[in-house]
Amino acid sequence: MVYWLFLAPLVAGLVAMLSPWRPAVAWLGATSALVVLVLGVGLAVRVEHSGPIGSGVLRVDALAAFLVIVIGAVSLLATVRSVSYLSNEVQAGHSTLRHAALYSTLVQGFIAAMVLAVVANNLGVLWVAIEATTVVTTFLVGHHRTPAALEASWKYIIICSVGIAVAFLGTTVLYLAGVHAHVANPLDFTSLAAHAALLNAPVVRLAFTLIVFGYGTKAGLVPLFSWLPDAHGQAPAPVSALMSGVLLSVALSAILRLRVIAVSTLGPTFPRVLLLAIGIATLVVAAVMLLAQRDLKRLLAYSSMEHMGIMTVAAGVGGPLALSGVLLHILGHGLVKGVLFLDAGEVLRLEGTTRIARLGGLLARRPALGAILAIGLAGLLGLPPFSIFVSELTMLRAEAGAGLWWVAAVVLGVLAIILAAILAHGRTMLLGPSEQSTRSPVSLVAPLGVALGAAVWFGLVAWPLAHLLSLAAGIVA
Amino acid sequence: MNLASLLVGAVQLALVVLGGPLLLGLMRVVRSRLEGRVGPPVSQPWRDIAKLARKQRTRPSESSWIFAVAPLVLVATAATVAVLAPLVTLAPPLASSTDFIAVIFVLLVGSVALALAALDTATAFGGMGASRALTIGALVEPALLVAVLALSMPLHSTNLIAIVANGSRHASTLLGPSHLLALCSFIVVILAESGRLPVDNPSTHLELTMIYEALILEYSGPDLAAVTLGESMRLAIWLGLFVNLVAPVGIAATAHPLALVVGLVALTLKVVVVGIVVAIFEVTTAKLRLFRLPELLAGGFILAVLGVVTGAVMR
Amino acid sequence: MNLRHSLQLRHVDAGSCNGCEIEIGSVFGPVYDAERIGARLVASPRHADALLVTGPVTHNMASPLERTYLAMPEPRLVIALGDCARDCGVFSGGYAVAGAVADVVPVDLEIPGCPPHPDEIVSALRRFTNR
Amino acid sequence: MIVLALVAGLGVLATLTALVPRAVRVKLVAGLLGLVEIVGGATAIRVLATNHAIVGHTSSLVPFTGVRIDLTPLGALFTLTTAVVAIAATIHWVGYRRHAMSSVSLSSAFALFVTSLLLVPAAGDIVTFLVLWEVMALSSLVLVAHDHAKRDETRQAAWWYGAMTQGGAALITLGLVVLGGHAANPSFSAIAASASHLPAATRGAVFLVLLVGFGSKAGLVPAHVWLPRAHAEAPAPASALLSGAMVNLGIYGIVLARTLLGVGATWWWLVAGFFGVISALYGSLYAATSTDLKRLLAYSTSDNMGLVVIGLSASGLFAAHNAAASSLALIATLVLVTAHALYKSTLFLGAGSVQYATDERDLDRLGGLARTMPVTTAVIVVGALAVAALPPLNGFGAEWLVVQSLVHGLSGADPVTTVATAVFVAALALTGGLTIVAFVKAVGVGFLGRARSESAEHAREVPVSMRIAPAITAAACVALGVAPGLAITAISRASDAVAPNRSGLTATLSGFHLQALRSAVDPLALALGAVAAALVVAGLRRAGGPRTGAKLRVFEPWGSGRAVTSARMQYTATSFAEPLQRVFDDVLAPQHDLDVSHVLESRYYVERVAYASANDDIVERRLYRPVLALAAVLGVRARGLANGSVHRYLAYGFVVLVIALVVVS
Amino acid sequence: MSAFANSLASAAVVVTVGAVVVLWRHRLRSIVAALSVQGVALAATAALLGIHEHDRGLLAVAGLVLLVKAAVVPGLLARVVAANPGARESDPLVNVPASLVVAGLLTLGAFVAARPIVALVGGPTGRLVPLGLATVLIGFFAMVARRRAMSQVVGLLLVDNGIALVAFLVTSGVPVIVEFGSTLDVLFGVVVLRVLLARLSAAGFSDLDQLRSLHD
Repeated sequence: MVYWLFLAPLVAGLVAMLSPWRPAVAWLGATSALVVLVLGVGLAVRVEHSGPIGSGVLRVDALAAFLVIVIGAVSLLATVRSVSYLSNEVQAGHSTLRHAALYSTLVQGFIAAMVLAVVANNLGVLWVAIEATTVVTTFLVGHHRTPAALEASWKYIIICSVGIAVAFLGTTVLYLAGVHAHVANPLDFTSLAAHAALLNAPVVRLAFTLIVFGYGTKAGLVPLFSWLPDAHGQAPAPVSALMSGVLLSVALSAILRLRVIAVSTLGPTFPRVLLLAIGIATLVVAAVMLLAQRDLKRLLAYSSMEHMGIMTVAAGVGGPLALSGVLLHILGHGLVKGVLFLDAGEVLRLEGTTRIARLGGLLARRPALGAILAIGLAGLLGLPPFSIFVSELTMLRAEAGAGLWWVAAVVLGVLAIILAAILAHGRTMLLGPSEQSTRSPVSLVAPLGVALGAAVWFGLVAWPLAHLLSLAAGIVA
Repeated sequence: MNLASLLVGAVQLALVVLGGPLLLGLMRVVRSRLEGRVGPPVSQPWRDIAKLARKQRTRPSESSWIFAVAPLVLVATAATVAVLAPLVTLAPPLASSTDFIAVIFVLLVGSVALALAALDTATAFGGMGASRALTIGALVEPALLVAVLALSMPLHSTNLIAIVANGSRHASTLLGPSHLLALCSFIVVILAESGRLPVDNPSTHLELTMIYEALILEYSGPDLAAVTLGESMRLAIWLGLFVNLVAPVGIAATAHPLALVVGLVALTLKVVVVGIVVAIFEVTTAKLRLFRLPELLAGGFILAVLGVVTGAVMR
Repeated sequence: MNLRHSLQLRHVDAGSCNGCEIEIGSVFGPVYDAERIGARLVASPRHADALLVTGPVTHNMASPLERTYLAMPEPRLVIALGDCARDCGVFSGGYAVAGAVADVVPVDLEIPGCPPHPDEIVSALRRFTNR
Repeated sequence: MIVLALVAGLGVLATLTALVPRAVRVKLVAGLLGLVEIVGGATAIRVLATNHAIVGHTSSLVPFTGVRIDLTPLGALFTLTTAVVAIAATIHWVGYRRHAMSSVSLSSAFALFVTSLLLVPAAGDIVTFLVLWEVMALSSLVLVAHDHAKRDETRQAAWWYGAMTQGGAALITLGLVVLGGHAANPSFSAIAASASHLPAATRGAVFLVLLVGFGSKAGLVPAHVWLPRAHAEAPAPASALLSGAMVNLGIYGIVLARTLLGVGATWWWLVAGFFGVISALYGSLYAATSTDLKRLLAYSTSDNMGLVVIGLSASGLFAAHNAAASSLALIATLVLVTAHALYKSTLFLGAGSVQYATDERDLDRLGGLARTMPVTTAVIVVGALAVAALPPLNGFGAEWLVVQSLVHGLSGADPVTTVATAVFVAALALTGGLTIVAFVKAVGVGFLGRARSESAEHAREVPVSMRIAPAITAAACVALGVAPGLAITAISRASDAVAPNRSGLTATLSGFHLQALRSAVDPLALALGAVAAALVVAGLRRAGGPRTGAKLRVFEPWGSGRAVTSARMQYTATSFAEPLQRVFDDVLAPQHDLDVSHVLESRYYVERVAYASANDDIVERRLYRPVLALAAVLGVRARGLANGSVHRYLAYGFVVLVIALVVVS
Repeated sequence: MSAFANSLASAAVVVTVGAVVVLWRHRLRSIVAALSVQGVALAATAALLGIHEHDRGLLAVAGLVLLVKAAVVPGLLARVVAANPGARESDPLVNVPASLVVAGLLTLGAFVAARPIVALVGGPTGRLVPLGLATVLIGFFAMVARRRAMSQVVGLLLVDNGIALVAFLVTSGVPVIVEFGSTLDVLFGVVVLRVLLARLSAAGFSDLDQLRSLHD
């Protein structure tokens, strides 16, 4: 069943590569995402009932199943929107059929790489998968072939490659520790975790630092975060949605898994200090960058940094409660951020700009787009009934419960500043008068609405995720 | 509340209604004499009221029901207080709920009604009077309530009867610094509330210097009679309360007729004395500029605060 | 009309040379003290029983005078004080003069003199206050 | 539990019902909301009547913790108050046909707002509480921003409200999670049980954080800045709810903090009292000097909440030495809260009617409405007299009780408490006086006299539902004013839920009695006496007058004989407040701008004089604006972090990596 | 010290020196050449270790490394450079003398940072780990300090080579499959980068400082 996960993207990708592009191809891509989602749900059910599936290189535990569901859900959203995105691009002449085909192929590769990253039970495979996402998405970022897109993809690949290289160095060092502790399979998560107590502490400390630095780059954490706003700003909207919605979280999940090993070797203090420092730094940077932000897509990108920072801080605190919060946050953030990037893409297509100052009166001019933007921003800012609220609150409770009330205070303070800033930008974009008012097609509103509805559902209702989340959180707590 | 206490209330009311204008007349006479004039008879205010009652009422074309109701409210609130307050006796009707604060606020209703009516006339003078009167009222209030707090400290009760009764029973409390300071503050309050010098010159004809007089420039006939009566009743009540707080001598402890007569005479004498003193003070004082009034009122407030603090220290 | 020892006066200077005003001033001063007979100057025609008009009525003051009269509650009186108020006096025929007080409002009592002696004013007022 | 689920369910249904076609939307949503309000109110009444809390827990909602319900009598009192206000607001809304008041966003936000307001006091743990709290904040934000397309002020108000309410929420969240972190579970009962084991410093810090957080919701100075903006810009039914129900929940929060943390140290309540005094004075001063009707009402809300917090502080201060005074202060506070809810919603609904009829909020452009809008004027007068604490309306009884508790609390007090109490009384008194100025101005300038603008002159009375709605709350103000006994049982049960009631306060139908203090007040008797006296005088007045001719004559206002009297000769709201503004010049620091332009030929001849005076909020100007300016500068500076240079981006990583490697090894 | 140890050390030193040369030289052609030399040295390291440990897999990896890092990747880059043979890193952000000083400091830092590994591994291989780490850091520094896109790519490859050196030294290579994967990934990466390089030069960008249109 695990291998089936790759089949659908593979087929859809091959078809897209080999056949001339037409909407049906894009629909096939959406179907593949749906298959991933359904398989994820199936895997989750099985994992819940009968424990982890598979061993060796690929292994699906509750965490992996959950992340597959997130990948499937956000991919579904992004691929469904890709259909009309590409159609519009092709019709408007911004994109040739060949480019569209390349896009469709790469998106499937992207999905497959992410799925691989989350089901990998092997540090090496994990690294390869994450490196693969970089390689694949570089062209997606550069899809528009404009100088700006080129610049973004250059910065993206250069910065991420350095980061990922450092992660590889960390992986190597960790492997070294495993070898020296005579762990049977020193690249294997499960065996490393099982024998973590035997590993050489200073080496693991070095390895963990390098890995957090490296995968942190892909997760948009300080210090190598600068690719993120550029890439998200230039990539096609569905790609931004995927990158911001899940790619960052996939990278973060790698850190989460490795944190468990670090904690059992080093005790809780070092990983906590490291992750708290990086998380809070990320939060602060995101906050100051949001204060006077001038572009909607960059705003969304920095907001992704903010959320990664929040999750990193909570991961640093650790414990089942905090990690449950982190995982629910991954889902909520993926859905809401996906919706927002797709909405921003539509805004860009219709308004010709994402400059905040030029969007005034959006709510009056394009009620549906404006409303989705408004609701999405509310969700992003951690307001109920969206699940981000519950997950943030859960993380804060965990922080306070661990006696780290100052962490909760810092996070809340930064969040309040960010909220005020985003609210100010939201006011500029959304509110105000407008002469005419245009309706938006259902094909746009419906998927985004459903996604927002799902984000609300997971914030209000425990079923069906609560058990899976607690299982998954138990793995990385 | 029984028949006797109702009767007592009626006596007090009658005293205030009849005596109020006479008090006003008395003060005018004193002023005239000090100015070297004969002055009007003491009964002149009553003569004015009687004449006004038989004149025509006028109403500005822009006014509403507020204008018509205000004089009634002014007199009615004063009358209510006249019945309830411990002026002649300690046994007025509803003695248990004769609260100092309630008395103050009931009288305040009259002031507010008059201020609203003044604004209702749609004239510049009405608005000016209302503005000034209420500004002073707002500044007077802290002094007044803190003074009440100081006066209520010995008993921890704001029941007016209890406070006065306590004074008449334990004369020593009357000489306490807390009590005296509070009463000093009370004097300032009374001068301001009833529009006497140095706060307001009640006999000015210049609209721009007016405070309380400007409120009633539009009233005529029976309305003006009611307003005049009401204001004189309020003056009488304030002075009556003051003298009973200073020296509750002779106040009737029960509703016994003889005690009532004694109380009546005692109150009348005390109020006449205080009225004369106030009139003398008025002649010898210049009116303060409007924007120097806060200094006076702040002084009153500080006296009251000192009263509370010394009261707390002395305990 | 019986005013029962109470006479509130509203004074209107309709164009006077201020001679009469000086006399009015002394009417209410310590020497003649009209207040003792129950007369008082008031600030509003609404409060007044009688309008005390001085001077010839100038064009500019004709309308205000009339309005002041109309603003008074009934019953109301008009006292024309001084010669000018009665027949314009020396100002008769002046370009600014509209006429005597009686030409504008109905006059109930005229007090002659240029200016009238305070005694005369007081005794005139006494006719209303009955004192 | 089931009834509360019903309230929630119906509320959500009403929210979703907003999607039906416009023709039936308002009526349908309002009907459902009415049901929500009635069921909510009835539930609250049942809790108060039986004195039994409704408790429940379900883990199927809200991941990780579930939903926990604990509607104590204290909460029930707030829910009941909200229900009454909400019923009036909903009725008012039905009549409010113009101004796109039937849009989907407004309808659904209104429904959600009302529902969350009703349910917040029923929350039994921190997660449930915060969820409902934030839903309340978010839905009200939509209401505040509703008119955004028309006015820039509305857009600004939306930002201020959103940012400040969330800032407050962040503080509340911090306080609650810190408490929850030390308890066995996040329920309030568990927190209350465990909080006493916390170190005193922690408890004090949490109290402070919660005080500021909830205080900002209650509009306490200096966290009040959102309030005059939001309350003024929201549509009338929403402002009524904001001021009549939502700010109360800020007070509920402070009381909740006390139930969670215990009475605590003296300094807690000195700090709270300080904020209360500042708010009361500041709010009443700005109310007295503002010329915008709704801003005036909003500032008065700050002022009233300041008084409420003074009462709470008194209760906390007296708890150690005088339990009777302490519980009396608490009861007085709750009486004041309910009274405020009623009269302030009356006033806001009335102001909404005025805005509906005239499109004006500026007092200087109103006037003369007493004749054209008699019902609205009458309810406004009732509300104004109530807020001015004049007998026999409900504001009087509340203020009387507060003063009683302060007088009573002096016995046995230490010097600090004594001084604090004197300050409280003085603040109460000055506030009372300023409030009277404010509301005489509001009524006198806004409703009496001559119409000051075209639109005020042509105003017509509003539709019947908009007349009924404020009349309901106004009637409640009168009823609870003359018969305070109607509510006192409920209120003393609510206070019992916080601390055992030892006040000895009894209430007959007509008045309050404090046996121990020998104090009592009987508004009904006062009212009856005054009315009787007024009737007698009215009869005499009728009997008077001239023998012949008309007894009443109508003539133009006396303008010193001028031929033309115009509305502009009247005192304006600005001129009315001018003496007061001069007295408090140093505090208000109004900005004057005098611009004299001379004619070209000679500077001795003035061609034009322009005079502008602005009396904007000094806290906003001196405290918030500099911080915002600093944030803006910081934001612009921070752009340098992402200046486009890939070398710089890599350098961040390089430097951090090298340092990290050296440090870690 | 054995011949193995000596030759291993020499090979490792060549790798690090190759990195320093990249900082030293201005001409892009020389830089790419240095990279190629470094690839050879890296392959030699792997081969030496393979021989020493009798590990065929490692020998195969050595072959792969030789193919990819000494031939294919430099070849790809050389073709880009060939389009503009005189291209120079004429005005680096940090000038050459300073760069070299920094490289020295970084090497010292690498010795400090690698202490835990040296302590754990020890022996002739472990002692050389700092050289690998130094290569990583110098490569990273080259990316920060060099303006040309090509220099940046080379810097990235230096980082990769450094890591590979560390990997060979400490563990005789991570499992072969992973090593294959990572090497292929590097290859893919370089292909992608080459495409981007081509697009950059097509778009007229020669200097990375011209890529400043995206900023806040």
